Amino acid sequence: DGGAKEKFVVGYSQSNNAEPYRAQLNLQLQHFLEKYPDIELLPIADARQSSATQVSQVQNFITQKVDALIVSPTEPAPLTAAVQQACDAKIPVIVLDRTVNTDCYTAFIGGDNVLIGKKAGEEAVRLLPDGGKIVELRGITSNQPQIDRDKGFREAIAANPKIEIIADREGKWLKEQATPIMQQWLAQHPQIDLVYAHNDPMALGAYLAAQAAGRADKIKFVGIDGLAIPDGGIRAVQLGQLSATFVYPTGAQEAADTVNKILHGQPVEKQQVLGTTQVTKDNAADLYKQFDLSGQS
Amino acid sequence: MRAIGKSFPGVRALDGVSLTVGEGEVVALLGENGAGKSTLMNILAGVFKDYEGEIEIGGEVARIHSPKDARGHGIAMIHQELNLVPELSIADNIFLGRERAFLDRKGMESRAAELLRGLGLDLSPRTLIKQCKIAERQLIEVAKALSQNVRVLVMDEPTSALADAEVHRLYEVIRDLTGRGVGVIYISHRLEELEEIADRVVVMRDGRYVGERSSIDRDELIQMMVGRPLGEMFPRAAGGDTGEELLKVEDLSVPGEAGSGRTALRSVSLSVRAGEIVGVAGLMGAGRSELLEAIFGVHRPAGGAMTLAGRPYRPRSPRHAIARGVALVAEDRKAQSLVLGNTIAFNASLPSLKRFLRFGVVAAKKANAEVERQVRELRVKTPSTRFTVGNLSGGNQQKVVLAKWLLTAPSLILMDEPTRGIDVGAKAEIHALMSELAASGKAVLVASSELPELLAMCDRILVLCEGRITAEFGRGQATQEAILEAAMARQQVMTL
Amino acid sequence: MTTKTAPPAPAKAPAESRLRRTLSALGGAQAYIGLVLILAVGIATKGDMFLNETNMTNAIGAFASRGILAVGVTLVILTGGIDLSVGSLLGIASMTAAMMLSKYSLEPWQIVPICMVVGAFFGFLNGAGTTWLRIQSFVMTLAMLSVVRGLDRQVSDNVSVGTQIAGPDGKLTPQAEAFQLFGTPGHNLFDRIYYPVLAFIVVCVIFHLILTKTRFGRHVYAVGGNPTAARLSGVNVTAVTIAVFTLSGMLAGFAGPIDAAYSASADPQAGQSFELDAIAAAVIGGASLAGGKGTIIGTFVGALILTLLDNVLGLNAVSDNWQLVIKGLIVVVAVVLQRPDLFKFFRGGSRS
Amino acid sequence: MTTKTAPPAPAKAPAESRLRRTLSALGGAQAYIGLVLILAVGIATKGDMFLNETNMTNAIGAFASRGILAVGVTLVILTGGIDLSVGSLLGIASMTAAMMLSKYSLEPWQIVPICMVVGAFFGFLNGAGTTWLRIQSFVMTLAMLSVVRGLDRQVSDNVSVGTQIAGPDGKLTPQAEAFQLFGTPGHNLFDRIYYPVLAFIVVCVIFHLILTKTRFGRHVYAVGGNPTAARLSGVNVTAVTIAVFTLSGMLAGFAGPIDAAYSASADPQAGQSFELDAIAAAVIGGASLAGGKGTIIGTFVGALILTLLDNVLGLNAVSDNWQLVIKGLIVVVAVVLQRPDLFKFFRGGSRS
Ligand SMILES: Nc1ncnc2c1ncn2[C@@H]1O[C@H](COP(=O)(O)OP(=O)(O)OP(=O)(O)O)[C@@H](O)[C@H]1O
Ligand SMILES: Nc1ncnc2c1ncn2[C@@H]1O[C@H](COP(=O)(O)OP(=O)(O)OP(=O)(O)O)[C@@H](O)[C@H]1O
Ligand SMILES: [Mg+2]
Ligand SMILES: [Mg+2]
Repeated sequence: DGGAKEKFVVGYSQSNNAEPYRAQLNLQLQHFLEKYPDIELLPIADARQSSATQVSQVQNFITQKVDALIVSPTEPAPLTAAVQQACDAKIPVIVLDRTVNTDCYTAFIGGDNVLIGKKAGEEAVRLLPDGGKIVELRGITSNQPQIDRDKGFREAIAANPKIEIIADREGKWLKEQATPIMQQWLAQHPQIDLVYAHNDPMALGAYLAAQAAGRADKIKFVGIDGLAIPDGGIRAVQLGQLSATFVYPTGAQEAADTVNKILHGQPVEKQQVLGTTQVTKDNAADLYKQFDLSGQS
Repeated sequence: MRAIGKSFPGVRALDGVSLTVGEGEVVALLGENGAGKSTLMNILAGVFKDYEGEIEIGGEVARIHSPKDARGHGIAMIHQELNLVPELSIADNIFLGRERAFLDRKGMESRAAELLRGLGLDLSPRTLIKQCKIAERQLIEVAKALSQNVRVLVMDEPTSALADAEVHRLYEVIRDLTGRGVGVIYISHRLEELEEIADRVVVMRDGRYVGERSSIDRDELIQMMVGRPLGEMFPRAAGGDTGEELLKVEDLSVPGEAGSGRTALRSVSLSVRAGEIVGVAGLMGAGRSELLEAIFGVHRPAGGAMTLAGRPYRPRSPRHAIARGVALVAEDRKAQSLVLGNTIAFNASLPSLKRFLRFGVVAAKKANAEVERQVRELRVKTPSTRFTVGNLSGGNQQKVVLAKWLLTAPSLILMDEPTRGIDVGAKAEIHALMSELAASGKAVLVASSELPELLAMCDRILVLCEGRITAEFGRGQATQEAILEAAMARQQVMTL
Repeated sequence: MTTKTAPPAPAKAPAESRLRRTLSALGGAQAYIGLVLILAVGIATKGDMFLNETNMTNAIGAFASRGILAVGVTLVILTGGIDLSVGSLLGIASMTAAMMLSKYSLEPWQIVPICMVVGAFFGFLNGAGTTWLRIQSFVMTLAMLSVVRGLDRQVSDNVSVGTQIAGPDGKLTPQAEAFQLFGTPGHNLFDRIYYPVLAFIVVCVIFHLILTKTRFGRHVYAVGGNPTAARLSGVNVTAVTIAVFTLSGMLAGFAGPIDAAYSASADPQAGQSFELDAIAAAVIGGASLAGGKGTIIGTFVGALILTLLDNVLGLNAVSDNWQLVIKGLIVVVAVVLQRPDLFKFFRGGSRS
Repeated sequence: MTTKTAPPAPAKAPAESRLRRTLSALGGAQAYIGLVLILAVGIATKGDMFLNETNMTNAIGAFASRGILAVGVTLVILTGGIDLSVGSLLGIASMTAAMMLSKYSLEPWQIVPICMVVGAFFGFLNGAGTTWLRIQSFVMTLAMLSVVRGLDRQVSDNVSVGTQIAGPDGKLTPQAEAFQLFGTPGHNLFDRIYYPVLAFIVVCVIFHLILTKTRFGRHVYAVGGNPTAARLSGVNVTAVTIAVFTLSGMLAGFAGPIDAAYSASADPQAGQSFELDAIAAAVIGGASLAGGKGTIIGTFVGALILTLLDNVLGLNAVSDNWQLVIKGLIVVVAVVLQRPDLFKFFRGGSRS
């Protein structure tokens, strides 16, 4: 019965608003959905990193009989049942960014973390032609993106046997955690050639530590996320703090388009895996302009 | 004070009470437990914000609604319950609330040392309160009151934890104060003290003023207080026949504890027969409480042996002691005996819950009925057994403690200052109760600072000094002088 | 209230006192004001969408595991202690459940006791540390929080373990199927009864009875009210303290499988910061952190306040930042309204 | 120690007592055992890599903002309360600092007082709630934690705000340049002094003096040790309580810019769960959550134990999971070793 209604209500449950990447995603989603006047996005529900909260949020949206649901799961398994409930209630679901363990959704849109890890690894191989010593700052160890970003990276650097990871620790995605860890590494290891951090804030936290120790110019920093915010990775590449970062696509535009299609009964692709863009000093300025939404909406 | 009235939820504590104190005069305030004495004085000291009536000082109306107001008018009060901060030093406590913005430690300490010496306390002003004994704390409260520039000093049972020697020193202090024109209001249940110190006695009953006398006639005062004549004060007849030896203590030694000011016991031997009341006398810090506590299993003895009812008795904790039929009415009801925030029924049934278990469930009705009966028997002044213990008057709290132990039906009952803060009427009742217990074949071991009480009640009196037994008197052999002499038979210089 | 219009005084007294006794067993009417207000706002703003079985089940189900923790924490708080480790204990119990299910294909009725033993074991250590080593319970359980979280992550190798285990035929194994009943949203026991809600209520009832009807319950209150007096009254303070920590751990162990089933997986981070919610539920319900004061009914009400507040704000699509602000404010208002002495003034001379 | 080799007994006595007095002012020698052990392990395993100025500065600098929070929390704990909101207050202060810098280009010396006022304002509300509304401080500050975090996220729009602000010439603005001195690693005041470490130590010294040398300090202890006694002695318990919460908030406000500079940005999540670290530092340092007992020196030692433990474990490349386990165990060991009565047995009968 697509198109019969005049106004569609869409609910979105975000795993944690207060991460720069997710704040950006929220902003973009709101921006792109504004193009469709017949779609109303309810205030974004923030699970604040709690799966239990997120399950209730999804249930709340089902209770409110939204016309479509977007979910960015905190963790895959816990949300599976909730997504199944939505599916049983005949509400189309778009799973954004992280997967769930059921097929009963309408579309999945997300980046490929293994691929991004691999690209980062390839960049590391390029930056260290003669081999070298790498330290790795991980996200929360049990998070799937952490696992994938690590996996892809290790696969790629295997190309050069002279490259080794001499230390890795959990930085919990946080800048503040990364700085003291990097300080300790700098004390322990006279030679560090490259820091691979699973997100830009950790890379920047490590950069601060290295700069303080006067070793920042001897170390390359590679991050992931590439956000177009003043405090983000693209700017950091522009400023020469990071050697490279990789845009982890928010999928906001795709999600907006997909929702629109679903609501109007048009067919959509079920698996939409997004690519990544490497941010280098050359393309940084353009990319920033492309993704920056602060002037619009 | 004129026409003072005060209500608590459910209780009319004071109703139109007036009281005057002249310069240099000692007015004693007398009344049964729960008569409203402390409440009246608390109003004067600014503890309660709201009350009816008005207070006049030096001919002018004074508005006293906070302790600070009271202090501004030169009123100081020694409260019935000790009010010291355990983690602070003696000097800090004495000057609490009146320090300079930047502490003058030296000045405070030397002034505190002076005050302590004046009260005969040989303590460093830096000692923490938690390391002081109860009697010492009570004297520190006195020092605290004296340290202020007072016009009126209120003392609410200042001697309840003091032995004779300390009491006499306190009298000297009071006389010194009155000589300087300070008016003193003195609350005590020890009538013999009033004879010695009071110029005038004001009697209260049920929150009302009853009358006052300048000459002290005990019987008349008691009649006024209780509203009925009272028989003999110490009703116990000469030692009846006693039964088997119930408790035997041989060479009991308990190490002292520096941190908490606990006295050591040094090879104490004694025995108590069924049907016997044995008294323990001694000065403060003699170890009377330790002795009773050790028998109750509170402290782990370092040596010695005990037998109870013919069987070896090695209490590892109060729990074991209670299981063997021993009860201890502890010295400090607030700290050691009562869960103040809970009800009378809860407190009184706590050690005897086992008796009321049915299928593992507490038969609350049955327990309540028993508590009700016991509470009525002891004439606790309370609206119901669901009343919060902390809101009872001091003496009534003490009665709840007694009720609690009587409910365990003990065969040996240890009493540490059992009539502390108890009015004469109730005291007579408790004495009658002790006699009754003894008559019914129970053994009673009682530590008390009131020698007349011991002399009248006990079949035998043991005297402790520095943790040793220094004398034992049979009934009729003992005199106050002989006991005091034994109590001061020190063997070593006190190490503080 | 009604007393003014009631007939002669003597006749009314017994009825009133019975009512009053019932009320005071339930903690007095004021204890429910916060809850009633939230229900009223929920009904006023969302009507049937709020007040229906599904929504209530969802709301309470989401909080059930934290509610069960709150019951255990209440016991500890009553003795004057605090238990910060319950979140971690729930975490390791949920991991235990998931591993028992996935590695050994145990039946649910075997898994639950094992998890309870695991929780009780660590709870016992908490109790032992606070009594025998005389460490403040805050430090002891904070240390336990860290230790157990570390162990949880180590045994799981930092990977979350799913509970929806498929057999060779691609369908869920019978054990996994049965395990879903423990809490997977949409899976009910006996047709309509959602297990987490049932478990939470049953735990509340059992511990309410233990606290009010048994000697142990009175000892708990005595230890919290005045430990010295309790000891001198023959209460084994050490044993009671160890017991409450062990029970708290055991309940966390019991909540573990529920959390695992609810999330369809045991995350190595599961239960993180649940302790704050649990303590908040107890304290909003009137428990005093000084010990000796509090009830299970209060904790139950506190838990409902927290979860229904979330639910009402969520249904009304309040933005999340404002939700944080409003939630804090309402908790303050609820606590103030619930204070027993607030209406003393109006009730006149009666005491309670 | 030296007493054994000293000449005749009478001569040594005063010296000994002076030593003892100094020690007891510092909390007694045992208070340092935990710290000494960790230092020993650090030196034994990593030698100069551990014991050098840079590493120590790094380690203490990383904890400095939490250490400053711990000082404020200690004040509150001493009065028998608790302050769970300090993490959120630090968060909003760090956000305030970053916004003042980026939007209004204020000078650092203007930013710090503003942040302190912001923190003190919320701290005052905490105090007002606990005294005037008589809400348990745990609930009041937990609610504040939520409210302030919500406000923080709202004003920042959930986006972190950088403090390294480039001018039109691509270089840092003078204000941003100066702001770096507040904590950006590698930026020192007067050549070698790292501001966070200095600020932490100065805060400790000031509050140590306030607590030990002033009337207010005595009153703080009195209110925590026996509020009734304090009130009856004319201490304004309400004012003291409000003051400690306000000071705690003010210190959180003071720590905010340090945290923002350290990360070169204010994250809307900054300070999350810092309250637990702060409370842990106070409690490991001997503060009793029952009130009336604790010192700033103890808290300082507690903070050092926590951060150096992290440092030693990190330098020894202990895995993250085992770090959690070991950290918990060592905290327990340190607390037990530091207990004043542990060595009573050896010290004999002195009344100390
Ligand atoms: N805070 C309170 N709440 C309720 N009732 C109270 C409170 N304080 C005192 N009362 C009641 O007021 C009455 C008078 O108590 P008060 O303490 O003045 O007696 P008292 O004459 O000092 O007795 P005692 O000799 O036993 O110390 C008692 O019935 C007591 O229960
Ligand atoms: N810090 C403390 N905490 C609890 N109880 C204490 C403390 N200090 C002393 N006490 C108790 O106070 C009492 C001190 O009196 P002690 O037993 O030394 O002498 P006593 O002969 O009983 O004299 P009196 O009873 O007159 O004080 C003991 O019961 C002791 O346990
Ligand atoms: Mg009294
Ligand atoms: Mg005694």
